[in-house]
Amino acid sequence: MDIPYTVEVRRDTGLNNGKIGIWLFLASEVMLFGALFASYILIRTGSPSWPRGDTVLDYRLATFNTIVLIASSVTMVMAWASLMRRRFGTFRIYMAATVLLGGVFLVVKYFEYSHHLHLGEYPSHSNFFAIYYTLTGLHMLHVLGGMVVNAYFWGPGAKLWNTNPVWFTNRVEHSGLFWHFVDLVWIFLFPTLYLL
Amino acid sequence: MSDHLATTDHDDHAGHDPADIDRHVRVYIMVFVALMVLTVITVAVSRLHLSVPAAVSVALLVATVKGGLVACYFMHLISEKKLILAVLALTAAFFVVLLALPSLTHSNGFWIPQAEPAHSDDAHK
Amino acid sequence: MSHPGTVAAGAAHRAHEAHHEELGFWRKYVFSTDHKVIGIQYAVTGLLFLLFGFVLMMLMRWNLAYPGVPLPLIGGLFGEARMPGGTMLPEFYNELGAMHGTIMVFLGVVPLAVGGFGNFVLPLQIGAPDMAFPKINMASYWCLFLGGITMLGSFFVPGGAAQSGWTSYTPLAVIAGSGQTWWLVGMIFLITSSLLGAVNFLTTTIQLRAKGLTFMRLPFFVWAQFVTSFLLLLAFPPLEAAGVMQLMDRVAGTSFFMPSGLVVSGQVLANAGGGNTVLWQHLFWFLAHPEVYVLILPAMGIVAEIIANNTRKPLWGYRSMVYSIVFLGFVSFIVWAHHMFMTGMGTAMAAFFQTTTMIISIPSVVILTALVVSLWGGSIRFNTPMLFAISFLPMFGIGGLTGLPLGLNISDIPLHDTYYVIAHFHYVVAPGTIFALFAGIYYWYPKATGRRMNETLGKVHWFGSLVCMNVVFMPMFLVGLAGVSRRLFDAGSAYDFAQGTMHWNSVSSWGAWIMALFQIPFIFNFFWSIRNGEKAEDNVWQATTIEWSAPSPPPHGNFAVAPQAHRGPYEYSVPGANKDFTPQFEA
Amino acid sequence: MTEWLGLPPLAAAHGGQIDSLIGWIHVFMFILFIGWGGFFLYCLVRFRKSRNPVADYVGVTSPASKYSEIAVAVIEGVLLVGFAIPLWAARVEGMPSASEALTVQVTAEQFAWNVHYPGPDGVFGRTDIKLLDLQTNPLGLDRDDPAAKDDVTTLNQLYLPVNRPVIVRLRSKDVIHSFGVPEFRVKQDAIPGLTIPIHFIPNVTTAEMRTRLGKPEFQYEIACAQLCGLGHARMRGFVTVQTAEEFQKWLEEQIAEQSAPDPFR
Ligand code: HEA
Ligand code: HEA
Ligand code: CUA
Ligand SMILES: [Cu+2]
Repeated sequence: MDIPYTVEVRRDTGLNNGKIGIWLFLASEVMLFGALFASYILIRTGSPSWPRGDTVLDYRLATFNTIVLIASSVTMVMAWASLMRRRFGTFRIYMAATVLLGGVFLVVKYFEYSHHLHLGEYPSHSNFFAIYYTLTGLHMLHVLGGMVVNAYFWGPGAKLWNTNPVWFTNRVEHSGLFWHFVDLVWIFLFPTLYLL
Repeated sequence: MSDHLATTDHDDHAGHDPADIDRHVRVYIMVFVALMVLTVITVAVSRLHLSVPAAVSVALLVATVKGGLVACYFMHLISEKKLILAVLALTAAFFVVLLALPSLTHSNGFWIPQAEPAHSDDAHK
Repeated sequence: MSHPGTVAAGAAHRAHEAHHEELGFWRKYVFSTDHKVIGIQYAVTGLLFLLFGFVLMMLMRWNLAYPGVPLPLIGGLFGEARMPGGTMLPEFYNELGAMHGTIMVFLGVVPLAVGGFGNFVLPLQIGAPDMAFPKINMASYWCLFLGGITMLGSFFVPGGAAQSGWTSYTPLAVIAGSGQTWWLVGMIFLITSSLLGAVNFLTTTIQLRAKGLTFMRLPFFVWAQFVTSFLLLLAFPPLEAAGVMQLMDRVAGTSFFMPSGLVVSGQVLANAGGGNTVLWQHLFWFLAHPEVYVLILPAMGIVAEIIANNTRKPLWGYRSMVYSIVFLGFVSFIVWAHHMFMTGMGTAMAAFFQTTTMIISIPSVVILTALVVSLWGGSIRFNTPMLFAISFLPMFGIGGLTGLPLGLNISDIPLHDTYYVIAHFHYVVAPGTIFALFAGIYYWYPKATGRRMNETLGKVHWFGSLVCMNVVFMPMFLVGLAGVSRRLFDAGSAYDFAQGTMHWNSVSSWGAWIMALFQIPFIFNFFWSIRNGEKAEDNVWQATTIEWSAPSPPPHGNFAVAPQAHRGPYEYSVPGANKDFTPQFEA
Repeated sequence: MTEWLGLPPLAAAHGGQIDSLIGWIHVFMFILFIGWGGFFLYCLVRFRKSRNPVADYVGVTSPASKYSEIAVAVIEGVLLVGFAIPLWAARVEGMPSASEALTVQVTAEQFAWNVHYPGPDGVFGRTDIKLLDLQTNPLGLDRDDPAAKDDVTTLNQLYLPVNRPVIVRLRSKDVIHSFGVPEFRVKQDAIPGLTIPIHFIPNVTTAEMRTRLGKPEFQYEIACAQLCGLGHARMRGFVTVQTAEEFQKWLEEQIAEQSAPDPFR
């Protein structure tokens, strides 16, 4: 007996396994970042003074990164849509763009970090920087993880397209869900850390 | 229709015939534009240096709208199955609990609120 | 329908022989993706850690019974840094205590109850060929393994393992030695393992249920695992985040949990300050309260299965049990601060958390009542699984009831952080959960191996364990009521008010050591029966749930023909039927 | 009514309420346990296989169990709303006024209790981390501050007058400790970064408790209840409850002694 509903959907739930799995995983991610946001609130409200993000961080870089990440979300969803239209070539282009945009994000982040480290603004500098590095660092790891998965589907993983296109499309959809989630987290991180 | 992937039994995502996908793509582009506009708005508002409560409310409101757009359209939550929405509702409830209860408990403590640091006011700077 | 199992076996072999025979030893038994193999890996790992945790505790019990007296015979083995001249130092005691708690909870019970029983039994019970994501399942086990190795390894780092209690309260844990860093890294592995497992269990239960197996026809065990997985999924991530923050505080010098102006032994700490100590407690207990239900719910599930089977009648009040367990899972997320009543909680929040704590006791009462009432009208067989399962009921009763005075914060004032708390929760986890797990092992062993465990040895094991558990833990209530704090390496011998309780400590200790002797028949039985146990047919216990339709042991893929559920899970002694059980899987 | 539970002797005014709640809840627990346990044992005997070879598909039909569950819920509710919540409110909100009460500051550290009395002026002298010296000045009290002139500090010795409300302001220098005095039914974590006031009225002097218990050596002990490191088991302090006159005398002696110029300075 093979494991059912890896590709086809189950009648009563209307879903396949991967879809449920990825959403459950994202639910746990919500709680992970939730705990960090809760800590942020408690520490910030408990401290006598707290710097406004844009006085210590470069909000222009972050704005640029926001745009990059949102754009990568769009290319991601376009990659999936291309598969739905059975246009494998376009899929490859969009997927490559997604991974590259992720790369741009990381490069910008790299400059941002090294700038602060240069100024001696280590995590131990203040609670602001502590939470800044923790939140953005964790987020960055997620970007990296998403890029690895996407690169896999762009490269070796794409072989599945020839044997089971539906399954492949589902997988791309699920990795897309993760990617959008990472984007979504950034959408909240951006104002909390850089603007407020 | 054969050049389109229609997953068996797929009655969500409204079938995904070519016209559908094309319509989706148009929606994605619109969402993209909206997200860009909203990003510009948040940044612009933050330049106005509103008072903290106002700035926080605006920023979080805009972020919520942006997040909502991503979740609903890019992540297809708008047409997702009930089961997943239920899981997310549960998660959202506990997320709120996690955000709210520690702060509430903290503000309800019967300790002396502005505790002077035990020994010196500015031992560290 | 004669024997669906045999048919299943034949066909399964035909279908799968081809490519599964090729799997080498490593892929088949070590890096396996078969839920049954993984389940057994989990279970054995869990058992070994339980034993290890028990050994740690027996060492501690020496110093509690005879504070300051050198440990005879083996005392010299632990080195001068830990037991100079065989006398236990407080740092060693604290090390043992923190690791006993951590190992028992995260490396003993969770892997056995959730990883072991969940993996082995759940897919079989819902008629699935495997878990929904076999590779993730394997990854989950190996994360646990890494976490376990990290925890064990930490005993060998300079300064020894973590010493700040399983709760790892800050600032103590932040200024502690390097063992704490290992503890944090280990916890991150263990949490990741549980999260992967939880996603898998939930998806499997939702998606891979056999045809006809609606949610209200699920065995209670499956429900228990289902709710447990939700708890793991949503409660563990905050501790992961907190673990990362504590790690940052330790290695990167941040101050998430470190307030300003700390002075340790006259030295001002070089932290930035401004952190919030109580925040750690919130994040820890946000997990750790649901975690205690993670420890108990699978146990309740196992007990329910065994009671239904051995009373030969349906569980009484199945529906109300299901509603209760779901409700319990939900409420368990909003009671956590009852562990923090003494941190300076104001009236409003104290009232809130006391109220939720009282509310959450009600579903437990409903479930326990249903299980007890299920006995009425049965035709009760007292085999080993059943003996352990029924002992669970009053033992959990004692543990649960003594949770009530702790849950009201006025009565918690004198009891908080005393041995009363230790006694309370050991009654629920040791003669509670551990007994249920023993019951489950005796019950499903034939399914996993094709042979039964020896009944006589089993009964000896049961009797000795039941008596000893009470000898160990009952005196702790008295010690606690007298006001003696927990985590005292000398059992409080420095305090005058504790003098009247010192003799109870030796009673407890002797209970624990004698209990260890009574585990020998079990360990022997466990390994001996693999080859020499009495051969068991596929449905040894004449049970009704779907796992018993598979061959024992089930082949890869479990069933050749997808099984179907035709009725509820516990149709025993149906009036007019020709035998006293009407399995779910029989048309 | 709580001797049977083995609680320590009681020596604070509010303790009676706590004890009776503990007593009643245990009675409630015993009744439940005996009730359920009796039924349980009866079932095991009555419905064993040899006595009852054929099980009954339906089982219990009487609604008694439902009523008992409702009763449990109601009793828990009564204990909660009737006792626990109001008593807690009294504990944390009924802070006596500073004029009628004696205020003491207790600062925990690894592994000792530093007690600090404000003296007759009622004002705690300034403390500064820079003056802190482990041996001679563990609190870092600035003796040059006028308010500190009449301050009294002791190590591990808390002297209290009987029958007068006391406010103990708890703090900690390093890690979390917990201030517990079993006879007073008092326990409160001392958390670094926070100052937490608790209050109680000791109502039995040490001398009286000695005669009452027939133990001439008896002392009230402060027991640290929260794991705080290696010395957790040895973090023991003493409380001496005296009559108002004795206490006043003690305090004056201490002031005289401690405000004397320090020959080493
Ligand atoms: C499996 C684990 C488990 C379970 C199920 C519970 C169940 C409960 N616990 Fe417990 N608890 C722990 C594990 C558990 N606990 C641990 C590990 C700690 C300490 C952690 C630490 O500090 O290190 C702790 C500590 C703890 C505290 C903090 C104490 C302190 O530090 O001061 C509190 C306070 O509210 C509490 C309350 C409760 C309550 C109200 C329940 C309720 O859910 C109980 C409800 C159950 C009943 C009311 C029983 C009903 C049954 C019957 C009536 C049937 C009887 C049957 C027969 C006689 C046949 N627990
Ligand atoms: C699941 C959780 C669990 C379990 C099962 C136990 C089991 C036991 N515990 Fe523990 N305990 C904790 C969780 C647990 N404990 C925690 C969380 C703490 C608090 C730590 C802290 O302060 O931070 C604690 C603290 C604690 C203390 C207090 C220490 C202190 O405060 O100073 C004591 C004291 O006696 C104690 C004793 C025991 C004893 C005698 C057992 C016995 O019941 C053990 C019995 C064990 C078995 C019966 C195992 C049998 C296993 C086998 C036979 C395996 C066979 C193997 C194969 C077949 C391969 N424990
Ligand atoms: Cu101080 Cu324990
Ligand atoms: Cu709890």
